[in-house]
Amino acid sequence: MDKTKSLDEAVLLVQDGDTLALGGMTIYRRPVAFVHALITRDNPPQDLTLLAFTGGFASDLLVGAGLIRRSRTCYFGLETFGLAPMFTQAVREGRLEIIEESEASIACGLRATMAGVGFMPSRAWQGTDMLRVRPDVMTICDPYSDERLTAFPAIDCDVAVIHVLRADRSGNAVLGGNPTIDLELSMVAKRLILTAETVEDELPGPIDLPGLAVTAVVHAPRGAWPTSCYPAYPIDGEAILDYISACNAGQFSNYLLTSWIQ
Amino acid sequence: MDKTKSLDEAVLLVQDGDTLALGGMTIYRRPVAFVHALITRDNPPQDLTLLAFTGGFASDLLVGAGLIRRSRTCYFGLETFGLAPMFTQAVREGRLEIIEESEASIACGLRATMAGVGFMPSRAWQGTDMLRVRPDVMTICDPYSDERLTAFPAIDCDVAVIHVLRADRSGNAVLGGNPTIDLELSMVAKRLILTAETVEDELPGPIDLPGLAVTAVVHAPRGAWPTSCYPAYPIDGEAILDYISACNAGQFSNYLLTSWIQ
Amino acid sequence: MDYSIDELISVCISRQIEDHEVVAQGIATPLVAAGYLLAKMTHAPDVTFLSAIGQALCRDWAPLGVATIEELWIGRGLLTVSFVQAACDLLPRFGPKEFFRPGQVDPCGNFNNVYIGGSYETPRLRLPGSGGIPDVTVFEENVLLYVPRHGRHTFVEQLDFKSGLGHDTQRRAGRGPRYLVSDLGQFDFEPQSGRMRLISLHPGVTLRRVQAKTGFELLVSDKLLETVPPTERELKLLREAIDPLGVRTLETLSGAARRERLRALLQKERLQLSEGEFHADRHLF
Amino acid sequence: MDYSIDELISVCISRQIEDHEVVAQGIATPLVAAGYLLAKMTHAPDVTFLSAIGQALCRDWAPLGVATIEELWIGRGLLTVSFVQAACDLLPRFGPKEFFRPGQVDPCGNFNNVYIGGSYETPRLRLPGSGGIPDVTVFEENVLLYVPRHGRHTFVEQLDFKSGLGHDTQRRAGRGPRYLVSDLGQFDFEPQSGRMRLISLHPGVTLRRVQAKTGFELLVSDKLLETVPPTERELKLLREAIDPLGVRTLETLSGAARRERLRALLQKERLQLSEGEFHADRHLF
Repeated sequence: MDKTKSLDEAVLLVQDGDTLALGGMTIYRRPVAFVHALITRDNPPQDLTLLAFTGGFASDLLVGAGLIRRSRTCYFGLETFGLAPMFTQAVREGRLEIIEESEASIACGLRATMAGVGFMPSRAWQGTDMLRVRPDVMTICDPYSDERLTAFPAIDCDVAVIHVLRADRSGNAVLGGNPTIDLELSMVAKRLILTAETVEDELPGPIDLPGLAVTAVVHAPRGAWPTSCYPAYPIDGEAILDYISACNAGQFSNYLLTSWIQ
Repeated sequence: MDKTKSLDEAVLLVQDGDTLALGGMTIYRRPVAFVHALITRDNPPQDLTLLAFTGGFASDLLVGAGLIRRSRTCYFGLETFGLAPMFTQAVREGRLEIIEESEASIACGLRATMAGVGFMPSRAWQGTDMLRVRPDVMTICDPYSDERLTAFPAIDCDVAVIHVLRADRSGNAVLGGNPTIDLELSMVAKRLILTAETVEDELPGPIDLPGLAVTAVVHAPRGAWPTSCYPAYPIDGEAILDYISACNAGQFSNYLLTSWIQ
Repeated sequence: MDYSIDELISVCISRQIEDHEVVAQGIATPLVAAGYLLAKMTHAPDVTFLSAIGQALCRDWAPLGVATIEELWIGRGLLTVSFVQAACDLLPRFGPKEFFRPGQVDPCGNFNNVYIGGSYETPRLRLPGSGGIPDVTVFEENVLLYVPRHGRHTFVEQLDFKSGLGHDTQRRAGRGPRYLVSDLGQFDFEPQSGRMRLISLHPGVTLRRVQAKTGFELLVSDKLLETVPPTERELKLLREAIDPLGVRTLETLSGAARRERLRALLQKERLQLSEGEFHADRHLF
Repeated sequence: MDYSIDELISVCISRQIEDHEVVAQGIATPLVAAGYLLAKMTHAPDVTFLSAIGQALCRDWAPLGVATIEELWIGRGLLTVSFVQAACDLLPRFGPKEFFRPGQVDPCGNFNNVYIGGSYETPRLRLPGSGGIPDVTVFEENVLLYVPRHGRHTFVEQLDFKSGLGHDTQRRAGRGPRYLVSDLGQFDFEPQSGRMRLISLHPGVTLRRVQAKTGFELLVSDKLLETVPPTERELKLLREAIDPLGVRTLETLSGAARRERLRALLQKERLQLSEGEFHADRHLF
């Protein structure tokens, strides 16, 4: 089944109020071209919940552009390049609601959704302040040991966008590196969009993501820039530093308009 | 670290009362050479609990030799070759206790053990008779939906034996095919024994099982015979049929003594 | 063109498959494998297999084998997973269509693969066990059944053990079996009562014979049909491409007869192996 | 031989690693990566890395990079897993040794990577977040800390948020941090009270200075030592084999100074890339 679509068609799959998940990690294999097209489309979607293992460059663009109402990630920053400027500013100004997550809460939440149950139990968080800022996360009693456990709730996802190294027309894909949580995201998302460095007729196995649940495949060469797409290209560190400088100078909007040259 | 041992040394790692897990599946990549050496060692271990995703040829040998007190598998048979003769007879005669399992109960139980929690929740079994014969398996209430869920208890394992295609001296291994539950077994077992078609100094990645938790690596060429070791050799179907004929004729003990020729 | 009952069952199975579906296949079910492959080669080219053997999502396939059964799946997987991942994540998520072969089935499509007769502790006959049946039948929408040897020992008023959930009052999600094919006919389950209903007799089979071989009262459809026989193309594909050895015939036999057939198949398979027929695309060897 | 503070910290980290251990490394922690690699090249050749970047168990390694940081891990993995598997299965099972860099740390080794100042809803400074810290510190035995810039803003009497569990009355498994290294000295946690205790001053650092830069009362070991400086071999390995670019220096800088250093490193790295130095064993390119 040919699922290829243009970037302009694919960005219309994101709707107001959606939980939008981004694949990849921080500054590796992020769907940046998609995010840029989403921000610059006519009537960009509003009131989104961002879901990502880690928030990074692409997530910071979405926050800066005002599309995100709340964010659920276990880390949001630019790794060695420092804090994510628009995220940091939005939180300081109380303009971004954070659903505090950790690796375990995201991992357990995705497994719960896949299994079709409401939660997965874990030892994580007990004794920390995490439960205080997540009153919706319940503590349960292990019926075998009477131990208190954290019951991480299932995580829903309306639309996930994952940038991949290679895809075929039916949506089978090879990631290239950093599996992160992309397979699991691909399995819980109601709509699933792949952007890919190359699109082939049919990939031979083994692949990393099955095409079964894929809604759209978009050919987007250098679609992760300035984040990396291993092994096709490394991080464009200068571009990320330029972005930080622009934001620090209050020029986020200008950056989007004028600096988007690869 | 060189973890290689002889088969005779390795079988001493199984002790009376242990839960003994066998890797592979039914008639694929079973540690048959190990099982044969275990049965024929001086003072073979007694009162074992057998743990396997599926019981098959190797498990049937253990039951026939009287080493197994109770069995926990989601299937016990010889697939296309029919029922497992010694298992079927032992159950009919009330000589084997069965801890009834399914794919989900084993899978959830292993995940619970890895996570260090007492259980994993699942929709499985609700409405069937499985819970009736497993009164130890508790039903809990999902704190988010109030739905009744099955709380599959964590599964412990004293010693696991996994036959692999290739291993290195530190215990990194390539399975060859049928991952089944071998990675998870390797992570929950207190002692972990690999038997391997070939043992090399150091395997390059990627591998299927990390050597970290491995206790012993045993060089056992054709160690899965008459089950298969893909792609090195297929099932020896005639040998399995000969085994069934011997058992049907009441000649299990003779089979072990006289027919063990490859 | 003449055909055998195994071929008719595989053809019926094939006709229940729709294109683009995910279909799961258990162990020791060659009639199902043959049916799925036939569907793929005819009306459902984009079907994806979730294989118990090899634990993979597969698009490609090889002819059926006995000693070499792993060839059908291993090395052809798009995505290979552990059985833990399959049971916890993939099966619940993809809810594949799957054909099960019950040891016993009751009027409402509950079924049993655990034991028959006696007590649970000392059964007359212990069956291999339930595999993933009590896991997936409680939520799946696409459970189907097949019975290669229709008889009163299989179709019973009261199960000895309910390991597969049918159209049952205890059900909270999914639905009971949609369909059953035996060597005598095809069945669905009447929506109101959830009871098994004969919808099609295989050619040459009488209603009386089906009822006599069924241990409970059978509903019969107002529009009782005759099963459409296999086409020449279907038979040719089954015999020449999908299962030249004839592995599918094993499920219609039992005991000594089955073991005799197995020995013959193994010999034939070994001959083909030595002639390299099975090795042609086994790049891993 | 002269050395810089980043080198001393990496050497201290290296000396905390024992052979055959599994060590985990978070993101943006080059001092830790350099320390682990130094341990592997000296006294701990059989150490196994569990890498956040690449999500793999690794035995091999590459020199540190900035734009090419993935080279350190990807393609070198023995076993690559999803982060879901890592968080749910591998980390709890293997309980690796791990060095964390706290945003704030209290006298008992509880720590904070979530926010500093203001309120949770409108913090003065939002930090990136807790990663896996509140998951593993509640059960791990081998938590260690490092602070590249020792100051009263980091060592505080009272945390704004407790995301990492220390020697805390709420603890039910595992143990609080065993060790902390900063740019001023080395510390352990006194067994009875669980409070941070200075055990070693780095060469040239006074006790008075450490206390002045610590926002709570510090225990001091009866046997206060001076940190053994890096050996010539350790420095040579760090500078020539492990981190010729000098990525490890980034953690000792902040703000504009750090970004300046980053630009310089990126230029140098690009030069090396174009000269093929980094490509030598990149078979995937």
